[in-house]
Amino acid sequence: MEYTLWILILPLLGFLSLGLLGTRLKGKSAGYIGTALLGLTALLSYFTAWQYFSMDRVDGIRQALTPVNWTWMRFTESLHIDLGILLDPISVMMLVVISTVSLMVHIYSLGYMDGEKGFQRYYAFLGLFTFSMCGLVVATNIFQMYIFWELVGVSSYLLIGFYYTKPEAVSASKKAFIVTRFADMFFLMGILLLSYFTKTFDFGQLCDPDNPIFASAAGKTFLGGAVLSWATALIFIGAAGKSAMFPLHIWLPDAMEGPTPVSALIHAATMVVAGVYLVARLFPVYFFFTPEVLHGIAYVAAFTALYAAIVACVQTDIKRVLAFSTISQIGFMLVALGVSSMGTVEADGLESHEGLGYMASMFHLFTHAMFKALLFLGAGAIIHTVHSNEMSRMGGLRKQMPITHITFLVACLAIAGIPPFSGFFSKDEILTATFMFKPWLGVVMTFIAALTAFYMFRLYYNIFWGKPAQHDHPLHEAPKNMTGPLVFLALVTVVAGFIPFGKFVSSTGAAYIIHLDMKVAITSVVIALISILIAWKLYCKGTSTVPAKMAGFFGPLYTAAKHRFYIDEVYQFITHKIIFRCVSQPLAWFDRHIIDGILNGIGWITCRGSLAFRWMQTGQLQSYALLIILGALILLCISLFC
Amino acid sequence: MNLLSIFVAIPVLMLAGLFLSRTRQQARIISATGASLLMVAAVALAFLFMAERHAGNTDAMLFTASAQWFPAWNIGYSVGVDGISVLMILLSAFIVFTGIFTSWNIDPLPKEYFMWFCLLSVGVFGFFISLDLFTMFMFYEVALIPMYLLIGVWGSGKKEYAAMKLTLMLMGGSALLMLGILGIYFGSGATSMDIMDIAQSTIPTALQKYFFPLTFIGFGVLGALFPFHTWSPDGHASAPTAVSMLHAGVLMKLGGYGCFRVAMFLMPEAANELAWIFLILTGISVVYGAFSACVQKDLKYINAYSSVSHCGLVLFALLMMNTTAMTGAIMQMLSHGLMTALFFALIGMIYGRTHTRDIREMGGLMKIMPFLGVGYVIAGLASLGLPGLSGFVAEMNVFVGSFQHADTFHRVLTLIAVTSIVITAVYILRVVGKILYGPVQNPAHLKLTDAVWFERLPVMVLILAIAAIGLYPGWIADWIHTALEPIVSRLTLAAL
Amino acid sequence: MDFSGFLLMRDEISLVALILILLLYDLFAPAKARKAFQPVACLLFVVQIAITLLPTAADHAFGGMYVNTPVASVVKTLMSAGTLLVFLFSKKWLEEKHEIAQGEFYFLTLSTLLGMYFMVSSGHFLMFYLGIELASIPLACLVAFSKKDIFSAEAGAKFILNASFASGISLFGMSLLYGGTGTLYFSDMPIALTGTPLQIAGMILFATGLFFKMSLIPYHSWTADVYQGAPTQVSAYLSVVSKTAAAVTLFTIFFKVFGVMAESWKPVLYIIIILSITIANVFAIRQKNIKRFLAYSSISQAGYIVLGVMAASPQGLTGVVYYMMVYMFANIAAFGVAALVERQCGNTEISSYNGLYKTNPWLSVLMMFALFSLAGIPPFAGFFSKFFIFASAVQQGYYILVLIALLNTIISLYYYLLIVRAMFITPNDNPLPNFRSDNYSRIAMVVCFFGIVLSGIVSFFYNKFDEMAKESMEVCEYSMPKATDGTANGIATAAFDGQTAEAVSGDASAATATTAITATAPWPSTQE
Amino acid sequence: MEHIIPMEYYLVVSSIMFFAGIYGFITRKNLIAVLISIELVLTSTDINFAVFNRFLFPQHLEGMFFTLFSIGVSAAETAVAIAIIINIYRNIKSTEVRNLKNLKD
Repeated sequence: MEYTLWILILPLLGFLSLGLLGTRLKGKSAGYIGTALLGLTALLSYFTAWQYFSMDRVDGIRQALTPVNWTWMRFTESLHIDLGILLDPISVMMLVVISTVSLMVHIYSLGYMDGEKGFQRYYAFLGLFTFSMCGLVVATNIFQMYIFWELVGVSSYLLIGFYYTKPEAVSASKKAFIVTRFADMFFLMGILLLSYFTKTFDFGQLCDPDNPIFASAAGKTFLGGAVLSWATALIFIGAAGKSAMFPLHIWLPDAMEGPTPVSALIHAATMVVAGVYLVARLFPVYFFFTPEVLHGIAYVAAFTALYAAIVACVQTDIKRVLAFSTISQIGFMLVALGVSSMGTVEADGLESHEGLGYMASMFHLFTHAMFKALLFLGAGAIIHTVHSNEMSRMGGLRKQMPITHITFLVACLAIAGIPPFSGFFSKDEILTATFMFKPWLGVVMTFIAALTAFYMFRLYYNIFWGKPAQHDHPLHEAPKNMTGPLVFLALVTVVAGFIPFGKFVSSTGAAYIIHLDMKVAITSVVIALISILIAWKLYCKGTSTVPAKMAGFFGPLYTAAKHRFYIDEVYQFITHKIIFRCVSQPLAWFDRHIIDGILNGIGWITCRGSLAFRWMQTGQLQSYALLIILGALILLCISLFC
Repeated sequence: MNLLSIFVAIPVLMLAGLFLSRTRQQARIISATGASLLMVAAVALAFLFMAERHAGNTDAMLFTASAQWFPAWNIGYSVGVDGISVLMILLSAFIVFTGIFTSWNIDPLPKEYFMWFCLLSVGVFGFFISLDLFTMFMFYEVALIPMYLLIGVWGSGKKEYAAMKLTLMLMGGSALLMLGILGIYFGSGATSMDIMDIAQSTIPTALQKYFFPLTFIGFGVLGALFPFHTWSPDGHASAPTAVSMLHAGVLMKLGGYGCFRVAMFLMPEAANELAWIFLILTGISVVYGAFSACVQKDLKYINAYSSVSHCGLVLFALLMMNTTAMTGAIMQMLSHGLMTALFFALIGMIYGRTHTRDIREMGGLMKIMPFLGVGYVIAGLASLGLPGLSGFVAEMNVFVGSFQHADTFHRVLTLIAVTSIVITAVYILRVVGKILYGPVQNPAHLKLTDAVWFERLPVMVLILAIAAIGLYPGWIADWIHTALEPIVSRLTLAAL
Repeated sequence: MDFSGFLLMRDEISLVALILILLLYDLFAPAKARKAFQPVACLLFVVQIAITLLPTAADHAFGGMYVNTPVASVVKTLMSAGTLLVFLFSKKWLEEKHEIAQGEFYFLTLSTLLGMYFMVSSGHFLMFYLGIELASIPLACLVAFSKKDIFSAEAGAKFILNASFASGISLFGMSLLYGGTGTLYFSDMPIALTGTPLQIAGMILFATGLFFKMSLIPYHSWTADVYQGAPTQVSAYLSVVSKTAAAVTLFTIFFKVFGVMAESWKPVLYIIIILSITIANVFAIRQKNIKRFLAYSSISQAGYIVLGVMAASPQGLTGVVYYMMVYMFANIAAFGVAALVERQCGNTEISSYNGLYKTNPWLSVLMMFALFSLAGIPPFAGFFSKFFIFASAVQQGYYILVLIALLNTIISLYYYLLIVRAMFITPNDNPLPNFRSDNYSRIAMVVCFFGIVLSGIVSFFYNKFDEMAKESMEVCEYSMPKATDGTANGIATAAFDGQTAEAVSGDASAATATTAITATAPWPSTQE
Repeated sequence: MEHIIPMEYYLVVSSIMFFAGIYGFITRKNLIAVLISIELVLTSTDINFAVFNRFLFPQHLEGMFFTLFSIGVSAAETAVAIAIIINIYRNIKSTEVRNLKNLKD
């Protein structure tokens, strides 16, 4: 299956050709070239998926394939970076997701970005991103993943800062890059630690728990902790950075300064789930050797999900709401992974499942990618028309934008977990897995699901219902090349829930039958419906005074949530006040004044030194003679007594 | 004539040609021709070297030649190259080539400028081909002194102060170095100043303990070893563009090169014993340089502190004394050389247009000069270690290699050094954000133009080189591995 | 009677002949012919130099009063060459300022040169004393050459009085040595030297004369004043030729005669070196006058030269001689340029050099090269000479001393660069206008230029000197009747063992130390 | 030979002369007086040479010869010094040492 290489080459080709020759091309044709290449990529991905999943299992287990693996750089005998393609269920699934969403975004952008300056640049960067993201998911070893991890970071940086004349976009892009970079540093440290003790980067070896490398690493400690715990925890910090887990989530809401299709592609569907993918990729390591870290992940993720959901309830910028919703949903995925197991687990009152969480997480990743991209693209269509991100500038748009309205509603229902839309199925699995792990966590997650339904419908009603805002230009439905992707994604969202996902993806590679846990399903649907009802009551007319009252009732909590619990301010404080003021500036000062001052001082003393010997040179000829005779006598003494 | 002597001969001939030249145009043509010849020669050398190695020649040094010079002290003119020297020569040729084009419109006194520049190249190339301690040291000093006038006459800002400081500090280093070299020679009891011959005999460990620090600090001053790095910010900020390029790009590499070729190779026992002191110092360099760069306001200062950080990493990795880390160090030398040269070239071009290097007075330049802007972004990305560009390859070798050290102390230091990648990102993005992006700060800048051909040429050459290393590090890694073998094996042996 | 001794003294005799010819020419030639006095003098001097270049046998004459060795011979050639360069720089100046006294300048200078010849070749303290006095008394006249100039007169007075004072002390030292050993022959004295306090006192007091001539601190105070007050050409002569003679003689006497008392004089030299280099350097930084500046620079250079004496090995001797040659080219070039600039602008302030490069590029470049050479920057010769001097000192184990000297090179580089900065960097709206220097100066400058650039890179000179130094040592050993079983040798061995013990234990240095010991043997005994 | 004056007596005299000369050189205010002090120094050494020769090494005449030459040289020295002092007097109408401080530092 060497042809899978072309999945990487085609977008890269797009990047290079548009990047180098872009200025020679007309904007539109650049877009068409990019889209055409991406179309081919998508076809290849589908073909790959079809071919891969139709292959025979060995002992009931899907085999991982490495059609290409080429040593790129050799560190030591055992440690070398390979560049290759690893095909296994999750990477193939990710390829499909990436190429689908990317293709949709490419098509969508033809309309959305129409008339923008730098069209070529935009498509070039999209190509770069797609290339990097595909490279990331097919990585055969952890270092390859790190390489592409960095590359997606850069493409994200470039795309967020696409409107580089806007200061907000510039600072958002900077923030995104630096925060993720900060996390990547821990990822790198984790890799160093892991590879030092296991002597390999290769996923194939790392994911095999029986491999002797672990036996040797198991007892070792580093700085007082078990090596593997250190390593996996550090790697998770890297994952948390990309996947915007608390407290490293701060870059994601700001990243919405980028063009909306970019947000859809990178900051909703693909790049931000890289962290989830990474944990899933190393799942055996986490599960078998460092279960405490895995559980830690679950708690962090649950907290993040709750936090983001609360914040999402009070945001007024529609993209911000979606951003926090994304954070929350990624929290769901990671919770699922965190609570998952690979063996058989007996839990009270609930059916036993093998690796249900793992499957659920991947499933949710898949469905979420589709409906969140749809939401973002829909939001983009609205912003395209309204020229604003604020809810207050919207309202009653369902008449002007029927297609957008319907597709948006589909997505909202999906994310709220209403059957038969895809989100219902995946979220239900996650909740089930959570209940199995710790019932109280399940309750929390259900609550978050309710919150999700509430804020999504708050959004929905505020945009499409409520009181229309005044506009000085006519509002209209988006052009076809924008609505097309919306419709396509909506269709996918509708049907995706019925995919027998467990047959394709599972923690061990063995086939796995999904069956709904009715108790959990019914509870969650009922709660979701209640939430939607509340949202309808509060926001449908746009005249209700209850929201304001509630804001008053919750007072400090409301204000805090509106300010995202001041996390950004804390960061601002740490970076500007502590790092810049208290570290960098003193260091720079120290360098200029102390170190340099010492050197200048030596110079000064030397220059001044002659004044100390001025008495030698009075101009008086007898003093010279005195010096001579005294000198001679002193030297004589020295020579006599030394 | 020996193949390698060409590298000294060409700049000397250029000097002669420039001496006879009458007009600016002639001076330019001579310099450009000479630099191109150097480039061709360097590439040819690389290919010949490869051919030799393929043919199965496994000598440590190839293309060796030697002639007696001062028999009383067993001084000879002996030359030879291994993979590392070839790479360094390539790097130098690249930077001299691009430097000449960057100085195309130098004013005043173009002829003199190019002459000093050539003298500098004589020193640089001579250093890299030399195997004889004395000759090496001589070329080392030849490379230092032209800096004074190049900065003093053609520089900007506090040029006189900076030039003096730079020259004196580097000469201070070379004073220690001279004693170190003499100590090595007499301590080894060898009957030759040829490094390869001295390596045959051992210097008593008690003596090594004195001469290793001398030699290491001597070279380290040029490699911006903390706390002897302060010449670098002032010097680089004041120097004319091409001189900053050559200085940060190549000259600082002389320091690193000397550190392992002379100090560590010849005194392995002391290297092992004293490495920890220098590891701490270089570790400080790495982090400290990066932090200091974060708050600078002058573009060149930022870059100079970044050089402190990056060159600190070179010495840091060398001191880890295993093949991977040292390979990383050499790669970092190459990478930093190309990258800083690119940075300085671009800064020079930007400065030539805006007449300011204060980042607070610039903004939105990307729109006005897209070519330079894109170049700057690429340089920045290379500097912060983007995969696919040279910085990444080097840094990963350094980090992975350093982490292979069995000692917890070394590994913790490595982790500290790793933090530099974040800080680097901070200051690079800060600059890029301030000067290239955002709204145009100064309306007068709107009238400025983008790069012209003799500015584009060096930028593109450097970017290509950076990408070439970054995309396919395998070939240089092989050369470096082979070349490092004798050095590492000596160091490992000494550690036991 | 055996007249073969005179053949050995070929150099001195040719110089005496030259002086006589010039004297007669100056006295009796018609006024018209006297116009050509200087060219003729220079040409004849070239012939004399050619004579000194002829190979000589290493031997002694007049009962050992006079000793000729290859090194002495080559040093004489060097001194003559330096003098010739000074003459070339003086021509125009003499024509303009001292039309009548042209001849005097030549006789006086050549007389001092003769004295220096004798110093270098002396084998007896009387010979040495006569040489050093012959070298300094006419020099005082030269210093006070500009009769109308009070500075010159003051410098003359300072020089002659201080020189007499120093030579008085030196003479006193000699008398103590005589009293302590009973002989004044260089070759006989070592055997009688046992390190008694009287002998040590004699030695140290005796050395005052040479230290004074080399202007080492604390015997240096006159230097700056005299250099500043004397005509620039004379300062050049003082700083180079006179110092060469003193340095080589210092080496000879300390090595051959007092070699057995190395324990006693090494600490003294150690201190003197450190003082000279360091204090002179810090003084030089502050100077505003180029001649004073060069004076201090030459004091510190003298300190470096003494490092070679300190090494007391064949390599040290080679180092000293080679250093003197390199130093000669550089310093004469610097003084020459200073003289030209002085003639043009009338003062010797460093500020008159501001922006010189713009108007007088060649002069500036020569000056810069000279200064770089003095600072020891490659590829100029100064780098090589410094390296070899340091190497010879390190070979004997003087690491700390060399380190101090090396650190001082940084300071010296600083002040040399100050001049370079003035010429090349400091902006000046009214730099000295472009001027043409006369052809004689030009020839001298060209010679200096090539000397500075080539005498290092071309290893011929150093290697030749090295050969000669070794040969000189071997000759001593060969014609040495008493030394092999004398106690002197034993003491010398002990002294050198002490040195090498703290030094490197490697074979190379041990080997060279052995050479040094065998070479420490005294001069041939010649008492019949 | 018991009537002979012991060597030490001579030496004491010569030492006193030597140091008196040095003292005079350093303290006298007039150049001529300074010059005279130098003569004292030189003469003291002459006495030394002669005495050492006579008492310790009577078999050779090295010391005596040295003394003779030394006397001659000191005469020459004095002549030149006087000439220079006269020149100074011509220029500044003074032979005081304190007037010779133009060159310093």
